[in-house]
Formats: sequence, structure tokens, C-alpha cells
Amino acid sequence: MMFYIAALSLIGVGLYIVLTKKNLVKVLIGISIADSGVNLLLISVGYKNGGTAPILVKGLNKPMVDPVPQALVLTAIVIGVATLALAMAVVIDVKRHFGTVELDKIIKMMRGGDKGDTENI
Amino acid sequence: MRLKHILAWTFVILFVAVVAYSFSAEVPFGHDLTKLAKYYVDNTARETGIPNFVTAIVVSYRGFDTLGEVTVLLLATLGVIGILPWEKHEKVKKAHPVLLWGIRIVFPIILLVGAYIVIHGHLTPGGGFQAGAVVASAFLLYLVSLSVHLDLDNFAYTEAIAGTGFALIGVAGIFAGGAFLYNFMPKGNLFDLFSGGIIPIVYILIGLKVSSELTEVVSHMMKGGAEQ
Amino acid sequence: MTVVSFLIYVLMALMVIMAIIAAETKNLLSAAIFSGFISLVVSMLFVYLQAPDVAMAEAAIGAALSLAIILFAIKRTGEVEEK
Amino acid sequence: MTLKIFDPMLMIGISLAVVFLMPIWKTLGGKKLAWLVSVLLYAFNTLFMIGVSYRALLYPEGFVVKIGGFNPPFGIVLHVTLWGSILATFVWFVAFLSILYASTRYDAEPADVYYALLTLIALGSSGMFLTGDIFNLFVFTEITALAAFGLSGFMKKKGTSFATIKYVIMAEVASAFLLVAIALLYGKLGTLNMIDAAATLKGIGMTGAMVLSVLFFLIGYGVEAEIFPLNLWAPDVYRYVPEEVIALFISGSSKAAAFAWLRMWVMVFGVPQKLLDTMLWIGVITFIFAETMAYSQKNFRRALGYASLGQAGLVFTAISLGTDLSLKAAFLLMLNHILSEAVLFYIAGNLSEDGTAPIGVKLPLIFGFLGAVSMPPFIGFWGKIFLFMALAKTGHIAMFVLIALFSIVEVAYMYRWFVKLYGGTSQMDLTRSLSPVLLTLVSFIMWFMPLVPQAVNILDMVVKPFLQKGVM
Repeated sequence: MMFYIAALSLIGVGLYIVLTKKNLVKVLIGISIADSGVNLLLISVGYKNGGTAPILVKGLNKPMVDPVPQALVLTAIVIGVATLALAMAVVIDVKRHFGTVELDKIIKMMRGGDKGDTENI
Repeated sequence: MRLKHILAWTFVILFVAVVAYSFSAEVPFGHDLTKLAKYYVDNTARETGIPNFVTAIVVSYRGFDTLGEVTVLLLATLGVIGILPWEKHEKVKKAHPVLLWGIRIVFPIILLVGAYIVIHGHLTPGGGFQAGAVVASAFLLYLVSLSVHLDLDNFAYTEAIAGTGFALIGVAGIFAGGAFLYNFMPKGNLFDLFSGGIIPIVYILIGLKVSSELTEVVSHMMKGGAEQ
Repeated sequence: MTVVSFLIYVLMALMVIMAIIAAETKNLLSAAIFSGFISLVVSMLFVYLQAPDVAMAEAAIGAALSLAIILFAIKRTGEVEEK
Repeated sequence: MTLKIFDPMLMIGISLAVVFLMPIWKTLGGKKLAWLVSVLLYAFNTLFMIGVSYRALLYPEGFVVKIGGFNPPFGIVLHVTLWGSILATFVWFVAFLSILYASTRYDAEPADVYYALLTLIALGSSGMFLTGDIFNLFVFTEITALAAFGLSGFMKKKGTSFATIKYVIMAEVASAFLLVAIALLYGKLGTLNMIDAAATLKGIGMTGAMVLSVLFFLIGYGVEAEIFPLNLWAPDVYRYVPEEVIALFISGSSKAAAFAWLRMWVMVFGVPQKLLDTMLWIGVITFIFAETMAYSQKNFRRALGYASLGQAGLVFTAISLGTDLSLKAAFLLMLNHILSEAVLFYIAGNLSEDGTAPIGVKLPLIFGFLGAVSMPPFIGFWGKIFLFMALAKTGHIAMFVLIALFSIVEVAYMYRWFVKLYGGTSQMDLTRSLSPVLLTLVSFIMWFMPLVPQAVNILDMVVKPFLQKGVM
């Protein structure tokens, strides 16, 4: 129970950062915090009271925890670092074009937006 | 604190409360094993011949996910290369001798640890991903010390060959046993180093691929892309 | 409550507090370091939850490489969050 | 049986091997060889997927391909349906056209990386069409999404970088929600196989946790399926990203996300009645919002982008309704969208200085516009008729009227753009005009589909695996 709350709090704080912060690097840090929370949540779902790690040891026969979420989280961790790297590369590209990584400034610089965009090529 | 922040915090607290409630109501913490988990706990050792069940699931039962996962890493590499292309940096700044010597001593030890983790991936905790990350962090140490230039082409070749090996082992399974990634090699004895059929081979290939991909990603993040 | 489970609760509380500090600080560098620490604490919790494989992966990838990627990005885009 | 050779895993394995070897192709023969290998691969895959679709015709419920030799639900399986394999065929076909088109683009450097990304977005979305496992679906979603990020940011221009970062942030938050949804589903049902999950869920019924799980799946796939509040990234991407990539977004990632929603909502969750109206309204509001915005645009690509969002809204509504007729409508609308909007985007990249279309693509232009507004000979017409019939049958009259009303708005602005674009005299690169012309040819062939007596049967076969026994 406490594990669920802790994991979901991490996701919640990550969401809070995404919702309120304007700095793109900060937003991505928030997403990476939320990712940690998601991983913790998945592992908590697979926990069994009194279980041991899902690795057979010679001569020992104890109940084990669920190995499936562990396999899923292994995948999710790697996917998380991959998306983080790609997103950071895009942020570096944004910095190169706009000179800043503050979202509201960038939107102001992209002025014109929907209505004023008349160039057809 | 402005209104927006208060609203956001309220939303977050509501989110946590609702989701935590439905989790603890319907998926109680520490609940008994699910149908899938029971099957794995009972049958993995017999069906795959290795004692580490997480490895068995990652490489064998859900090996296709893992193939997808190394593809995701490849995509991160491709995207980072596409967005921040590598440019030859001629200048090499010599690091402080203490750092240099320290790295020379530590580097082979880290590589050795990585090799141990990946080779015993089917017996003890660890495996291709963990070893890949450990090896990549060794190269990261090299990069940070600024004392060498990594030849990224070699990493690309390693990654290409390892990845292709993984995919082709999978395709070979179709012809050998009628299913992609079918374990067509003898499984050997439980707890032996040489056991589990294709599992250790695939995990070593994954380790090679992950380590070279992560190294490429990190070095492009560090130096790639023309500065303006 | 045993000593271990008490320690685990302390770790979890610490983790959430670190997340909130990371959210509120203006200095991106410290936010990044805190996110790395969170990954480290999460990997300790994984050990408690009997997931050694995942703990290793989280410590190596989540705490080390992600942090390195974030730090490189911060180095190239600026350290301080405006406003 | 000889048809056994059409194993989709063979296609996926070979494609992955070819993509992984990209650095070697580049070293051996430069970017020319990389291009050639990709073209051959796409052509092979298109033909192969036609074979798979033919094989799927023989199995009314779709056929299951085991991976690793383990029985479901313990191993991952592909659940190949006629619907999925037809869409996957189209993805590879559009990818083939796109890579022909991309050979004229000299600013896409490094080119081998560009081709690899094009391959992987096609591969990821065809995996999403074929897989029968919930977590595997997530992995393929991520493959598609990362390939889309890479392609969208590839040009390194001001506009693309801005569009891409919005897309990346929304999609990453969505993927976190997807994982939470999977955690709920796995914890409650104890399985990850779709067919097994559907069977288990029928015994349990929709509890609170399952409702939450559906909503999180909606958020997770809504970003790429372009559902109203989650589609705000799309107009900028459609505006700035190269047209051959947009053609793949239209046929690949957005269709695949809609198809994933079909799998989860209709197949696994069995169209939960208490959420049905909400979903329908989300789709209708997406349509209304998109058509209103499209009407006032002054840039052709932006207008097309919003039009495409409108189509996505219609497809979402049709899928969410989940009846026999509405699923048929969804299938036809999906095909029509690929055939018309992709053609228009190929043309939109080649407008001349005065904003008219080149002379060589007159026929594709006419076909594209007529298809986009669902005129009678085009399959989109039947799709819309089926959707109207389905809505009327289930008593959703307000939605019926609103969709009809805003369809007229669509015709109005599309006509305006057609008048503006038609009658140009500029010349177009022959290689570039090949892609829209070939796609138009396919949509011309589709005209004769209603004439074939088996067509009705094929439509029945397409929706059969997804129909719930209880829902009508």
C-alpha cells in the first residue's frame, strides 16, 4: 500500500512538473521522475508477501515473487532512457534555433501561429 | 503560489488518491501470484533450463519484446545521430595525469565486471542490459576525461553485427522449430554455465548491442551537433 | 514494525520529498542530481521488493546514464530556469 | 501447406536484420546502396504482406502466430487479422512510395539514418497492426513513436524542432499512462494476452480499476490517434515536417494508434456501455474542432493537417461505437484517409510560387480532393454512409446531425482550396510525381470494389474478429 502511494506520488510530481513548468529540460526531468515512479509501481504490483527473488538456488525451495513485472520493467527502463536521450537531443536542437529552452518564449518567437501562417511553400 | 500551481497540485493529489485507491482495492499489495506467474514459477526451469526466471522471461518467453526494445535503443541512437550529427573534433585536451592513470586502472576492471555480469546473466542477477549499461559507463568515463577519441564507426559495426545476429537467430528458429526465436539448441543441465540453449548467446548479443548503442547515444549527446 | 521496514518507509518519504524539491528548485543542476538520487532510492526499493535484476538495471541506467544525458543537455542549454 | 511461408515474423525478422545492418550497407556502397536495399525491402514487404492478407482471408477469426514456440498466454503471439494485415500492406506500400520520393531530397543527411528511420516507423506500425499481446503492443507503440520523433526532428529547422518537442513531451507522458494502465490490467487480470484478457474480463465485469485502465489507455493512444485535447501537437508537425514523412504518419502511426484503440476498447474491454457516450462525444468534438479550425486556415498544409485530424475524429467515433456497421465504416474511412490525404500531402510539398499545383499531377489532385470529401465513387463515401447508418440505428441523432453539418463545412473549404490550387502550369520532378500517381492508381482500383460480389464478404471478414458476441 505504501509502495503504491510512494510510486504514484512520484508520477504525480512528474505530472505536476509537466503541467506547470516552462523550461523544457525541467519538463524532461519531470518525465524521468515519473518514469521511475511507473517502474516502482509495476514492481510493487508483482510483489508477493514473503516471496524471494525469482532465481532458483540449489537446494532452496521458497515461494517467489512474480517475475513477469520484473521483465516488463527491465524493458520499460531501457525504453525510458532511449526516449529521454532522443528528447534531450531535440531540446538541444531547439536551443540552437531559438537561443532559449523556455517554452513561453519559444511560442512567442514562433508568432504568427495558426492564423498568420500564409506562406504556402 | 499562483492559481495554476494550486490547481495543478489539487489535480495531482486527486490523481494519486484515486489511482492508489483503485490499486489497493483491486490489486492488493503483496497479493498471490497471478495465473501467468504461477505457470512461470512452476515450469520455467523445465522449459528453458535456466534458474534465473527473469532472464528466461526476458530472453525466451518474451524475447520478442526484447528484440523490440533493442530496436527502441537503436532508434534513440539513430534519432540522436540524425538530430545531433557527429563532427570531427580535432582538439584533444589532455586530462590531469592522476585522472588519466586512474581511468587506465579502473577501465579494464569495469569491462571485466560487465563481461562477468553478461556471461552469468542466466544464472545470477544481471544480464545483457545491466552489463551493457556498465560497459557504456566505462566508455563514458573515457569520454569525460577527454583524453581519447572514440571511433564511433566501430561501435556502429558492433551494434550492427550483434543486432543482426539476434534477428537471424530468431529467423533461424522459424526454420528449425516453426516459431520465431525457437530455442533450437540443447538446453544442458540446470545451473551449468553452458546451459539454456540460445539464451546465453542471445543475452551476450544484447549486451554488445546495448553497450555500443548507449555509448553512441552518450557521446553524441556530449559532442554531437554543430554549435552556432 | 521491524527496523528494515521502518528504514524503507523513511526512504520512501525521502524519495517523495526529493521529488518535490526537484520540482520546486530553480536550479536545473540540482533538480537533475535529485532525479538521479530518486533513481538510486528506487533501485534500493527494488532490492527490498526482491527484484535484483531490475535494481541493477535501474542503478546502472536510471541513476548513471540518464543522469549523464541530462547533465550533458544542461551543460549545452543553460543551468538556470527562468521565472 | 504452402501458405505457411507467409509468416509475418519472417517479414519482421528480415526487416530488422536489414535495418540493423545499415552501417555496413553505408560503408560498402554509400547512401546509394542504403537506398537501394531499403527500396527492395519495402517492395518485398508489400508483396509479402499481400500474401499474409491472403492467408488471413482463410481464417474468419484471424490466425495466431506463436513466438518462441510457447502457447498463449505464456508466450507472445501475433494475432493476424484481415483488417490488420491490409493496413500493414498499405503501410509498406506508402513507405515504398515515400522512399522513392525521398531520393530527391538532398538535405536529409545522414541519408542512411533517414532511410533506417523510415523503415522502422513502417515496421513499428505494422507490428502494432499484427501483435496480439498488450505489452508487445506497448513496445511497438514506442518503436513507432521514437521513429516518428526522429523523422519529425530530422530536418533540424526552426519549425520542425518546435513542432517535435511538443510532440515528444505529449507522447512521453502518454507512454507513462500506458504503463500504469498495463499495471492495472495485469494486476487485475493476471494476463497480457489480448484474447485471454478479454475472456478473463468477461467473468469479472468492469470494475473501477478497469474503468481507470480504459481511461489511461485512451490517454496513451489518444496522443497518436489525434483525439481532441491530446492532438494539439499535430498541426505544427503537419505544417513543417517533410511530406513523405507525413504520408507515413497518416498511414502508419496514426492509423496504428487508432487500431490499438480498436483492439483495447472493442476486443479486450468489449465496449463498456457506461463510457460509450463519452467516447463518442470525444470523437465528434475532435471532428468539429478540426473542421472549424481547418476552415479558417490560410496555409494549405495546415488546412490539410486539420482535415486529417477531423478524419481521425470520425474514425475514433466509428471505432468507439463498436457495432458491425460502424466498424465497417471505420475500416473504409481509414483506407480512404490514407488514399486521399497522403496524395494531397505529396502534392502540397510541390506547390509553385503562386500557390498552384504542378501540371503533372492534375488527376491525383482531383482524386485526392474528391476522396477527401468522401464523394460517391470513393470508398470514403461508403464509410460515411455506414457511419451515419450506425449512428441512426443506435439512436445518436445529435451526433448524426453534427457530423453531417460539419461535413458540409469540409466540402466548402476543400472546394476553396481546390479552386486555388487547380490550373497551375509549373513542372514537377518526375520521380516526385510518381508517388502521388501510383497512390491514385490504387484508389482508382478501389472504385471497383463495390462491383465485386465478394466485397461485402470481405467487409464482413474484416470486422468479424473484433465483434463482441453480446454487442450488436
